[in-house]
Amino acid sequence: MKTNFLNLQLNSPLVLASGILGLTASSMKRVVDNSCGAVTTKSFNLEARKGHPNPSIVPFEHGLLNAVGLSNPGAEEAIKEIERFKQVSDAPVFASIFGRTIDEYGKVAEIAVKAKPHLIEVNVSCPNVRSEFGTPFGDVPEDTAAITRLVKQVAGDIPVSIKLGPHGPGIARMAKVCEENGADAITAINTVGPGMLIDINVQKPVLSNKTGGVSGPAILPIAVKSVYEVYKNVSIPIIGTGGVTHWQDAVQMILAGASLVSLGTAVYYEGIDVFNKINMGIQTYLEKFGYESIEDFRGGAH
Amino acid sequence: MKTNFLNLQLNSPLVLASGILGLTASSMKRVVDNSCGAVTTKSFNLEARKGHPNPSIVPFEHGLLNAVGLSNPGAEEAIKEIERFKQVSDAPVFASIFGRTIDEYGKVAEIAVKAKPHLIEVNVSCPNVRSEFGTPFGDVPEDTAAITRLVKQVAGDIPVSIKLGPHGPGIARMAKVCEENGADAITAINTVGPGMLIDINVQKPVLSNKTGGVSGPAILPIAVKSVYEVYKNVSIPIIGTGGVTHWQDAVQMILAGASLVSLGTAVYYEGIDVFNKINMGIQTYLEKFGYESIEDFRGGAH
Amino acid sequence: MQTFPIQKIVEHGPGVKSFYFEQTFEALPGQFVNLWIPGVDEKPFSISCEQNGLTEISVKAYGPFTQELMKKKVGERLGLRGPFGHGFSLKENSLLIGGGIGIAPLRRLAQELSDLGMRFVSLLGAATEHELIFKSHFQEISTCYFYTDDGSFGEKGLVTEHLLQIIQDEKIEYIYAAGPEIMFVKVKELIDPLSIPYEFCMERYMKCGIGICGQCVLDDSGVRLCVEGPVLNQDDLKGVTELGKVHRNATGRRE
Amino acid sequence: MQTFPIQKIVEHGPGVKSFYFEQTFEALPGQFVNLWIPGVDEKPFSISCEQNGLTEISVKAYGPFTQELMKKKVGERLGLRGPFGHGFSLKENSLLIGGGIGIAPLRRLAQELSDLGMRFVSLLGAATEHELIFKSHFQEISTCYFYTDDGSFGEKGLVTEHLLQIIQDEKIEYIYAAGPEIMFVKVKELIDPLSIPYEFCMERYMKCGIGICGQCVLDDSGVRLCVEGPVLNQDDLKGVTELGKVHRNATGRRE
Ligand SMILES: Cc1cc2nc3c(=O)[nH]c(=O)nc-3n(C[C@H](O)[C@H](O)[C@H](O)COP(=O)(O)OP(=O)(O)OC[C@H]3O[C@@H](n4cnc5c(N)ncnc54)[C@H](O)[C@@H]3O)c2cc1C
Ligand SMILES: Cc1cc2nc3c(=O)[nH]c(=O)nc-3n(C[C@H](O)[C@H](O)[C@H](O)COP(=O)(O)OP(=O)(O)OC[C@H]3O[C@@H](n4cnc5c(N)ncnc54)[C@H](O)[C@@H]3O)c2cc1C
Ligand SMILES: Cc1cc2nc3c(=O)[nH]c(=O)nc-3n(C[C@H](O)[C@H](O)[C@H](O)COP(=O)(O)O)c2cc1C
Ligand SMILES: Cc1cc2nc3c(=O)[nH]c(=O)nc-3n(C[C@H](O)[C@H](O)[C@H](O)COP(=O)(O)O)c2cc1C
Ligand code: FES
Ligand code: FES
Repeated sequence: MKTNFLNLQLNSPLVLASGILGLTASSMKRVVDNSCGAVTTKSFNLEARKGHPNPSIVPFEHGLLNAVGLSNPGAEEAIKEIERFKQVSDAPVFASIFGRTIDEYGKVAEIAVKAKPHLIEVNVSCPNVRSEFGTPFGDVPEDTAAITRLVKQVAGDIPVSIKLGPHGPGIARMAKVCEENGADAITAINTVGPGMLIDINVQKPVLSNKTGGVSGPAILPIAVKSVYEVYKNVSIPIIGTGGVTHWQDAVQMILAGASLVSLGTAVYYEGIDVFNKINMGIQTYLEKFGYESIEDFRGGAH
Repeated sequence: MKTNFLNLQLNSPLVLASGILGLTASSMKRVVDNSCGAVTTKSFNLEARKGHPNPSIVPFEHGLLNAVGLSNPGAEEAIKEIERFKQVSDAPVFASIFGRTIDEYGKVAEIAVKAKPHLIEVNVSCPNVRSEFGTPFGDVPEDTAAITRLVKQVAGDIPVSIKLGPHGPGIARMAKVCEENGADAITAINTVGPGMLIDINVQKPVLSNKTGGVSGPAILPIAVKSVYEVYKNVSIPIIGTGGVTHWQDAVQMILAGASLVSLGTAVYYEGIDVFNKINMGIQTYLEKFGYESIEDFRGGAH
Repeated sequence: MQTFPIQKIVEHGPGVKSFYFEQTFEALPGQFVNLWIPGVDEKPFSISCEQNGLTEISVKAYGPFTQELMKKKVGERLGLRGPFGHGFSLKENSLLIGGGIGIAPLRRLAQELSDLGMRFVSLLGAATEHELIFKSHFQEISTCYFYTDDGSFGEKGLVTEHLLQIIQDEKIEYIYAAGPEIMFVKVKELIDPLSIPYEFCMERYMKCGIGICGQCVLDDSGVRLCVEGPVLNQDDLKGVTELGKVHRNATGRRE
Repeated sequence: MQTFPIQKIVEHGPGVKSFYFEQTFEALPGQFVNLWIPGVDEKPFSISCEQNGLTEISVKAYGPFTQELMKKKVGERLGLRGPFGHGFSLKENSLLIGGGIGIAPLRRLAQELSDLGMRFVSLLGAATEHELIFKSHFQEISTCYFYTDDGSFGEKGLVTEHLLQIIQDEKIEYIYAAGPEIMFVKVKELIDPLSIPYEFCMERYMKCGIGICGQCVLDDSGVRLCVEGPVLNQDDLKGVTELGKVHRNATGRRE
């Protein structure tokens, strides 16, 4: 299912979301071999980070709770994986970056650019590092504007997508701020919450970080709503993310206005094969309605 | 399971959440007959409101999406039901009030006081009426402060709980604002999101209001985390609400710091009998650990 | 919420139609579904028949929603949630009293009683002939008494006219009724002294259909019509003080 | 996450203990669980035995986590998630090569092979006698060769010392190994020319245990050790370029 996105050609509208199997070229390659259209790296910043101790990812009945804490090997290591990936695959790779300060976003982008990723995704919305960095930058319009401008400046002709969360002063408003400051796309959404689960026998929070972002089926309605509102408010394309597990969920995202749909937690529920399954489901949907491509129904719920 | 809360005596720490079966004395009575400790009325304001057209409440796999739109018969009618209820039951009844303006909160509270409810719960956090009223008052510290002071002034010796949502500038911070302005308790949380679900065949949002608040099992981690953070930040008691379906969930809430636990969507999943079931589960837990009352483990996860 | 294309539409007469959908669940007689017209509203409707793999719903044009429904064509999709509620019990030697569109749930009941070989008698009334929907169907499987307001079919008058006589003549041991609330009040007045057990299939304004909004709760019993109803028996009705009186509108206010 | 009280603790010698929990799942030989010490951390451990309704885990004190574990008492609760991963296949005439705490997963394998009446030979090595855990158990059910670094039990030296000889003498047709990575490298070097099929039970730093974080993925195969492993066979290992070399630490950096 060929899909165009900005200046890119993808073999499927499905993308591997940041933080899922995106640490190494070899695992990203494996996902592409399973019909994923493009891959996003785990978010990286300047220096290596160990992240939070385990348990850092725990399933509950309706999704996952995670507080990985943005562990990553640092930008210089991360771009080596991007370069390796580009040697073994033609699929677009999106570099996900973050910084602990606004300036750091610029510095990390500078390093990322060296590997010539097909898109830079700017994570301003991770809820797990709130306590360390204060409010996520993505909740503050001025910070998000500044980061967008800074990364765009460094990125040259590499397109930039800003990854927003459903919290803060309203995702539609924040998306507009990004668009006005030069963003080429919006990724919506990051994890929701944060949340906490307590073990009633040991009477302690289960995550070592106590709180963590909620992903998976539980958050699908919030993601669909976010994409819908962003689509109404901006004209740049959207990478819809959050709770997509079955092909019907992906279709909802596209009807809400997503140009690409990215999957994270679904890999846990359905295995790496989930990309194949969802592609096939979307294909059936196209045939049933006589559509030629997903563009024929994108935003159709408005 | 006798429980003390503020100056009240309850037969169970379980409360019927606002908006669930709280429209009439007869249905609130029925819930109390099923071992619920106290009941909260549907939120009411000055004038009768029809709310949004149907579908206004739709189940999805992991909870409910609702945009009832705060339909209510108006304060004067609503207090008649409170009065009727007090004639037929000894269980405490909490009057849930809201207003379209800050002033209206005061006026509605004046009417509510006439029925002498055992507590006034101030709903500043309904996400479903955002588009009509702008940002929920509960997201704006100054507004929440003003509403708290106003209602407290009118309420006399009736205790006042402010019902907060997980959004906005941080529930722990908002809870502090409420405490500083005289609130006697915090109810946490209201529905989450809002969210949206799209029917992929008719290609339209399912809720007539398009978006609606998410409740039920999907939001339990967010509710537990909210109660936990509020407990850390204030010393007034908390009515924990959100996603509690099984007794283990209620125990999590109490370990996080809740003094009472209120149930809404669980009535859909488990029937009205859910209050009995959860009471029994908590009782077993008390026995297993040799606790005399829930006070022995309240906040135990901190 | 699932949506289904309309498979077939039958017009019984001006403003009365049946809509057929692929049957995806089995409903007990008296159970209802919530029917969603996308972009318009969602309202409860009794299932009037399950046959040949189709679920049938029968509707009388009344206000804005049902008028919108009348415009729908075969192939258009409607949302269908359910089946909801608690249906009729199944008793021998019963009398089915239907008024107007209240005949719809009784048809499903008649179908079931007949399939089980249980004897029943039908007493059906409506404003005019074409609103006596399914009359030939009832005639095929039971003794029938018909009434119309305008005398266009059967006797002119109300179903309650000779009710006591019919009960006696037909040796009726159980009564089912569905129709306007005023009919229930009259029927109840007449039969309460006989101590024949009965069940009414009632209607109230509904929001959720799943027992949580409280919109359909009956004073003073606390019965949720969408869960414990819509069919209530004489015992359920003992606690109901609002029969034929004011009940709650969309705001929850009595009117 | 579920937590379970420790039912029993057996000390094999200084710094090596087995912990027993009520058995709530059935694991295949080679599968592992994530063990959570509340407030500390969570790490992967092989299941060393399932018997008498108990699940056994055997641990060697190494770093902060395992040292903390050594302090735990019967009755204290630990979190247990799993079983995770893909276990050993079960083959006749096999050789089980275990190094140090790597003996743990082999014990579960030996149990299974023995229950199925399949012949196998055990070749176990460790630093010193008490780290040759379960040696009497292995002796009861198989021919055994033991090695220790200090010569305190069995021969002094490494398990690879007379490997080729043992394979020949015992007519070995399949090889299982679990132990330090350096042992795999040596074993592989020795047996690759023989083209005897083999399976290694490997270890990598793990975060999620459920195949999504990417932490345990092996270069260049893309194999996730927590899902497709921890047991890999000679074909799986063909694509693995990092055996015995640098691999990823908690940050994901190679070291
Ligand atoms: C359990 C149940 C089964 C029903 N079965 C049928 C059926 O088989 N066929 C049929 O034609 N009608 C049935 N109805 C009535 C139907 O739901 C509609 O109320 C009716 O068709 C009129 O709707 P309207 O919007 O066109 O008219 P309106 O003018 O909007 O409403 C007319 C009256 O219908 C009632 N009503 C309106 N909205 C609702 C609502 N959401 N829930 C319940 N009552 C409402 C009100 O009392 C109102 O005064 C049933 C109702 C219930 C509760
Ligand atoms: C599938 C699998 C099965 C295992 N089975 C056993 C067993 O049966 N018995 C046993 O004693 N040990 C087993 N281990 C190793 C165990 O998980 C611990 O790594 C080890 O016990 C040392 O932990 P530590 O924190 O005490 O020491 P540390 O000093 O913290 O770590 C020592 C080394 O262990 C590795 N390590 C640390 N954390 C992790 C982690 N989260 N995941 C994987 N490796 C890590 C690192 O390479 C590190 O250098 C197994 C590991 C894996 C992956
Ligand atoms: C274990 C895990 C790690 C994640 N790490 C990152 C990250 O590093 N950067 C980022 O932008 N999002 C990260 N996310 C968020 C996902 O990219 C995605 O936005 C979110 O999980 C919602 O999608 P899902 O429901 O399909 O998982 C992570 C999510 C999970 C579950
Ligand atoms: C149908 C419905 C209607 C609700 N109406 C109100 C309301 O009027 N006022 C209010 O404060 N909360 C209202 N709520 C929120 C609940 O009181 C509760 O805070 C929320 O649903 C989370 O709890 P739960 O998961 O147990 O349902 C409503 C929730 C639902 C599902
Ligand atoms: S319609 Fe909501 S309780 Fe019956
Ligand atoms: S430990 Fe996360 S993928 Fe294996």
